[in-house]
Amino acid sequence: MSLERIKIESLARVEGHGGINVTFDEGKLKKVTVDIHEGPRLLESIAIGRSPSEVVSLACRTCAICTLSHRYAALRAMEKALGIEVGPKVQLMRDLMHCGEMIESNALHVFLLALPDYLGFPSAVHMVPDYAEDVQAGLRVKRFGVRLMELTSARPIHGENPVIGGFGRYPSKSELLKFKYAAEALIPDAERGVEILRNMRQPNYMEEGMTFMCTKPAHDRYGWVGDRILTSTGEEFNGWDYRKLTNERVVAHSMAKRSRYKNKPYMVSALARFNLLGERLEAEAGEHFRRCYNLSWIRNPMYNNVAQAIETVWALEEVPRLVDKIIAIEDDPDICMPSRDKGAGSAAVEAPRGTLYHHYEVAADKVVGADIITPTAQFLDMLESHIRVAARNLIKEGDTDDIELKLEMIARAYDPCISCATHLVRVKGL
Amino acid sequence: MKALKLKRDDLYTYLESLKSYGELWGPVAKGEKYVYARLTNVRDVALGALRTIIPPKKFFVPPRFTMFRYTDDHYAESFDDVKPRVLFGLHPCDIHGLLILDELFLERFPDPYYKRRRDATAIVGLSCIPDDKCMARSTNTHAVEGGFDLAFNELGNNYLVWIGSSLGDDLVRLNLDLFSEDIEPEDLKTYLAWRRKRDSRYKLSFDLTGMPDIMELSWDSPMWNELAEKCLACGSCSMVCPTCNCYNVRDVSDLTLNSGVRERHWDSCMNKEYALVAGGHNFREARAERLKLWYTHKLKAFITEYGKPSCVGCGRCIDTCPVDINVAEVIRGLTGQKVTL
Amino acid sequence: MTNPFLPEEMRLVRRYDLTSDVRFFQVRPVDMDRALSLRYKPGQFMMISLAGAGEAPFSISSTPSRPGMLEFCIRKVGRVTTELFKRKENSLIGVRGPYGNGFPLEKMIGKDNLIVVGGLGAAPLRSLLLYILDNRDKFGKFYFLHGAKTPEEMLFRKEFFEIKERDDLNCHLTVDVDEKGQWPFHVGLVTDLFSKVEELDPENTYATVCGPPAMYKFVIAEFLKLGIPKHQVLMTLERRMHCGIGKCGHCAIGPIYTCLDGPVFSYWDVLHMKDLI
Amino acid sequence: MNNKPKVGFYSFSGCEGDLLTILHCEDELLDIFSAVDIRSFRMASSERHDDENLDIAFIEGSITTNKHVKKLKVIRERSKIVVALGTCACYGGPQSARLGYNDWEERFKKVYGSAKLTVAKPFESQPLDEFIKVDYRIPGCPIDKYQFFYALTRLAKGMPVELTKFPVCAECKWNENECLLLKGQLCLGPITAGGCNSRCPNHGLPCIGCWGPTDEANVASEINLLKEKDFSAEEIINKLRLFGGAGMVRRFGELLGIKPKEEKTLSKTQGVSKKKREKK
Ligand SMILES: Cc1cc2nc3c(=O)[nH]c(=O)nc-3n(C[C@H](O)[C@H](O)[C@H](O)COP(=O)(O)OP(=O)(O)OC[C@H]3O[C@@H](n4cnc5c(N)ncnc54)[C@H](O)[C@@H]3O)c2cc1C
Ligand code: SF4
Ligand code: SF4
Ligand code: SF4
Repeated sequence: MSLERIKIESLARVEGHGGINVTFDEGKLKKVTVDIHEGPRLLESIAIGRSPSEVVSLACRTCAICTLSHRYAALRAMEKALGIEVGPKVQLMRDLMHCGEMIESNALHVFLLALPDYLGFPSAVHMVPDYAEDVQAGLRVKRFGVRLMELTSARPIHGENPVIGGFGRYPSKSELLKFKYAAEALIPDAERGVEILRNMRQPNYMEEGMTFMCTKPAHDRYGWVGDRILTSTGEEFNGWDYRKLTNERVVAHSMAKRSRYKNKPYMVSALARFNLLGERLEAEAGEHFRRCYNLSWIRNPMYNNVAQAIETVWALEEVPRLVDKIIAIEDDPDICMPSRDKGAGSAAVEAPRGTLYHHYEVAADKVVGADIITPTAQFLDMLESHIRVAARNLIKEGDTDDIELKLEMIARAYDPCISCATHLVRVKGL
Repeated sequence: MKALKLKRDDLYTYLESLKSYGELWGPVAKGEKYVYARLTNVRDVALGALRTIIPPKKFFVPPRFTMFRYTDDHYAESFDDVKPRVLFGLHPCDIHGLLILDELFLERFPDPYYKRRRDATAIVGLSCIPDDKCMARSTNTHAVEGGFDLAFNELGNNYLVWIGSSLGDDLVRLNLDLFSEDIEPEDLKTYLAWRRKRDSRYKLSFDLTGMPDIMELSWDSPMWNELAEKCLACGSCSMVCPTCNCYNVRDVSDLTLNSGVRERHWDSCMNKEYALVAGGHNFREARAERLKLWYTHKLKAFITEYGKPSCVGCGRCIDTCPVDINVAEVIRGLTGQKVTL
Repeated sequence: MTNPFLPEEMRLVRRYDLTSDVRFFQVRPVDMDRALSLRYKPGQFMMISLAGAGEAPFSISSTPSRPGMLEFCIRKVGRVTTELFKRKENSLIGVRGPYGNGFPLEKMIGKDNLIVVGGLGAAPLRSLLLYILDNRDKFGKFYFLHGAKTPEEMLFRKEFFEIKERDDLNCHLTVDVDEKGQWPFHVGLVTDLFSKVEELDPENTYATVCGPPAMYKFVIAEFLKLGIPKHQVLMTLERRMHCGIGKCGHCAIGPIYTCLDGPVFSYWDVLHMKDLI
Repeated sequence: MNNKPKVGFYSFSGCEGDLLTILHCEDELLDIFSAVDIRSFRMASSERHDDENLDIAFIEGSITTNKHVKKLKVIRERSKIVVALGTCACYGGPQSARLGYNDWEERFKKVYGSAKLTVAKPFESQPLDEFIKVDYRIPGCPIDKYQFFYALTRLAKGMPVELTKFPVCAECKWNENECLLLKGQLCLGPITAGGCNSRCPNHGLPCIGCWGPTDEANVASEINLLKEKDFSAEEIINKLRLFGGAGMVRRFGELLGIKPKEEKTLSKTQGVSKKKREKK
């Protein structure tokens, strides 16, 4: 069979609009591109001239799935710019809300978006007749994540409760305890995802070595927030040097910019986090990690699905620990006020799909510079590369049945977030 | 009516006893304001509370509630949240507000949703000292003769407790030992002094005589357009007014499509769609027309019908409207009277 | 206590189209005793309730002189009406009422009557028309003037054609435009028909009008020209209603509620109550 | 197969928060899928039927490229009812916050430089009704799931939908919040469409207007009021524009310092004729 062109107009079961385009020249693979046709929103340029708090509200609108990661990164960057140091309760509450998002996004991806691929269904709804219990388990975990986001941020998506300097309102002790007990009870459900994926044969036609990066937690436990960046090349950077790491550029087939490190594609993701920090995982999550980890994890992006499943277990185990600490601090702190009205700040947090950078410059209480670099923008080149390898291998072996699906699965394993990726731009002084 | 005395110090003990009748609710602080909230801890009650954000009407016509649950074409009445309650701490103006709602909801075609909630609720009044937004003296709603089961009145180190109904008598018997019947001449003096003090505190006062005629004559007054230009049509005034009672009804289907609820929720005549009918004709398109209707209801219609205004002088519209449109402003505009704010 | 908001089950016995968007509905309480004991007056209305769609007020088009049935004539405009149009014969619908004051029949008896109808105004006034015809001997002279936009849009065409043949009333029908040239009667505005009104004793006449809002002004002017006293000029009004029993507030006009104190008003009411029309 | 209404969900430029709000309805998701026949929901399923006719199309996101316009028009032609879902589809969303300032090309260049993009021809973000007729608008950033259910069940039964017409203040009162505007904060509650259950004021935070303006927004009075409270005109207008997008520009452009002249250029560059605009 001779192929002329493979074109996946619009990737399904991913957030945002992207496609895959593979072209051939006389039967030989010519070009592989991941096209991003989501329209540009130029959100950073909208930020210019607005107040820091408006920009935080704007920043989280970059993306609905990782809304709280964006909000978290924006808050941290803004607080650095404005000279605000928040207290421990605020910090713990933010970690709790971050857990909510990780649980929500990872469970959505693992159970509803990725599993149908492994089990051969077009969607999770189609899985119901045969895998009702698993779909239900996935929905329960995801529902918990959504509720936790709602509790901490005021609504499931774009909640406005986390503000610069603190929170509008703190949940009551009894609300928090309800979530603590619910999290404990849900661990077996989350483990179901790990079990199913562990027993699946991971396709390997795309394997290729990768460079990984992730945020180094401020403490020596597993975590998602810190001021330094780790790379699998053994280096460590300051978060504010993120531009050296990401080196963005524009390509013609994409409304999203692309990043490279030392002119090579790299990966950020749960897989990156596990490759770099996996040994730090405690309790059940740690057990699962050690059971599942193997050397393919550094070559095969499909293991990102497994990593996300295990990370969900970790986040559920983390919720009770956080709740106990939050409850121990009785008084709700007032919102911290800025100590200055100008400055610059960068911050990195791990979004479910990888490292996310926000950077702002503020002068006279107005934002004058803004830069957001999303995980998807960073790994698009790596993703494209894996698809190229896969297309080459599959064609070489004449294994071209369902080739679209096979390529799409790789893209999906990255859990890309395309609407995020289309507004990742530095803008200064408009 | 019978009057008893209760020591101030015994108030909390008595409030605790009231819980055996039903849920105890009373004013508690919310920021700088007050709201009626469940008193799980009786010491949460704000005894010096001024007006609550929403008047007690919320207990009898909740902002939103289910009238029926339906399945296919079968309707089942829903009185889910009707339960015995004691409302403690209603000021006289709010009790008058309820008496006005009673006229609307309990007279012709009694409304069972209102009636059941009203029947299940004991009203315990509490005297108050007005602030600069109270106008109850002008509306003659600063004191109560009825409309309560018990009414507490400040009396030095005691409360003077009026029993207003046989239910009130039962409530007293929940902890009879706390009450005493010996009211002494000294007490009357204290009571009268307290009344003088209260009456002297009304900063707002005006004359409502002939208000219907004045409204009629001012129908085309430019004042209405001036107010309309400022009015945000936000509806806050109607939400907080103890005698505003308009509502909408809508059916909300379950996703299964064959069952659902018929629910009722507060509406406001300040809402643009309020008088919109099929075919797109709107009887009160202009904000000025809607404002006129609001104030007609307060200062004209009810007087014509019942001989008293349906404004009870609680001051909530004064406290609430962001652009200072309120009953005092309107009266001032209509009559040229000096209404000091 | 009975719940006045609870709809009563009635069976939809007959329905057919009157025009492209107006349909005739005949309904009957499921309980036959109730059907026979149901009392109402021309000019009153009922709330029709369809679970999932909601409720809306509709004038009763039938006459109490023919008990056992209720008839409505309804234009499809929104939620309730759309749902109602889907209901088949023999299905059950919710109805409550009757509500409103209705026409002051006690005062109208023995008097001359003049009814003027435009468009959908036929819905409430058909009730009065049939009532007078069924009790013809109790009333004096009787004029019925009816205008529609086009022949196709005239409601109850067949019924009115038959009534026109009767010699115990003066019935005149008109249409604004007759494109096909097939209309056998007058073509022009309903006010043209006043030229056919003669020999009424104005002091002893009740004149009733119902139709689109724009029509009232002109028709009332004609009534006054005839010398009919203002308090004997009657009309039915429309307002938004969510309850029908003076609770929801939407139909309030000054101190009155259209649903309780109306929907029938006299021209005198209109004059002394601002905001009525 | 059945007579359930055929429904499609589509999305253009935005954060996909509206469709995600629907995916977040774990408890109701299966009911939704059985109440209507969902023919297209890319975010949830790879199954697609992109050429058949639909009863209802729910569309989120704003229109930002020529390809979008083409796709949007096809959806319109295929669908009996089109519902704009979310503030982006209704008013253009935050990415339309600078509509009428005519600086889009400059901003675009700052971001993408002079690189040639082949994927599509982009332009400044616009709401759906710049290009097609929209039957219903369900605003929100993101939408509220109960409003969506309400609209869905109504439409599934072939009935018209009326959404909340109250501004946020009314719901804010139901929730008995202390009024932040009265406490001197810049709250857009009085002129913002309700339906969110006054989420932000419930948390002690002022409304930022994410549901777009109410039909009757008295913007002039709100601006005057805020000026009295010592906010600058610039600050107020920035806030009003952030989510008000085209809704604000069209209805209150002059108040916000956007001259009608500029608005014409705006529609010319987007290829929308004046006539079409007036029809709406
Ligand atoms: C006393 C009386 C008698 C009547 N008699 C008849 C009669 O005999 N025949 C007849 O056909 N009609 C009659 N009507 C009119 C009828 O009640 C209305 O047309 C009614 O609205 C139809 O209900 P619906 O649910 O189908 O329309 P709705 O769904 O209520 O909508 C109709 C229109 O009303 C407006 N509207 C209503 N509710 C809202 C809302 N919540 N938000 C925004 N807009 C809204 C809109 O413009 C909408 O297009 C009568 C009305 C009254 C008051
Ligand atoms: S009068 Fe004031 S409170 Fe009432 S609607 Fe107008 S602005 Fe709102
Ligand atoms: S806080 Fe905002 S939304 Fe609430 S009443 Fe005040 S102005 Fe309205
Ligand atoms: S209160 Fe305002 S900003 Fe907050 S959710 Fe509602 S509409 Fe959006």
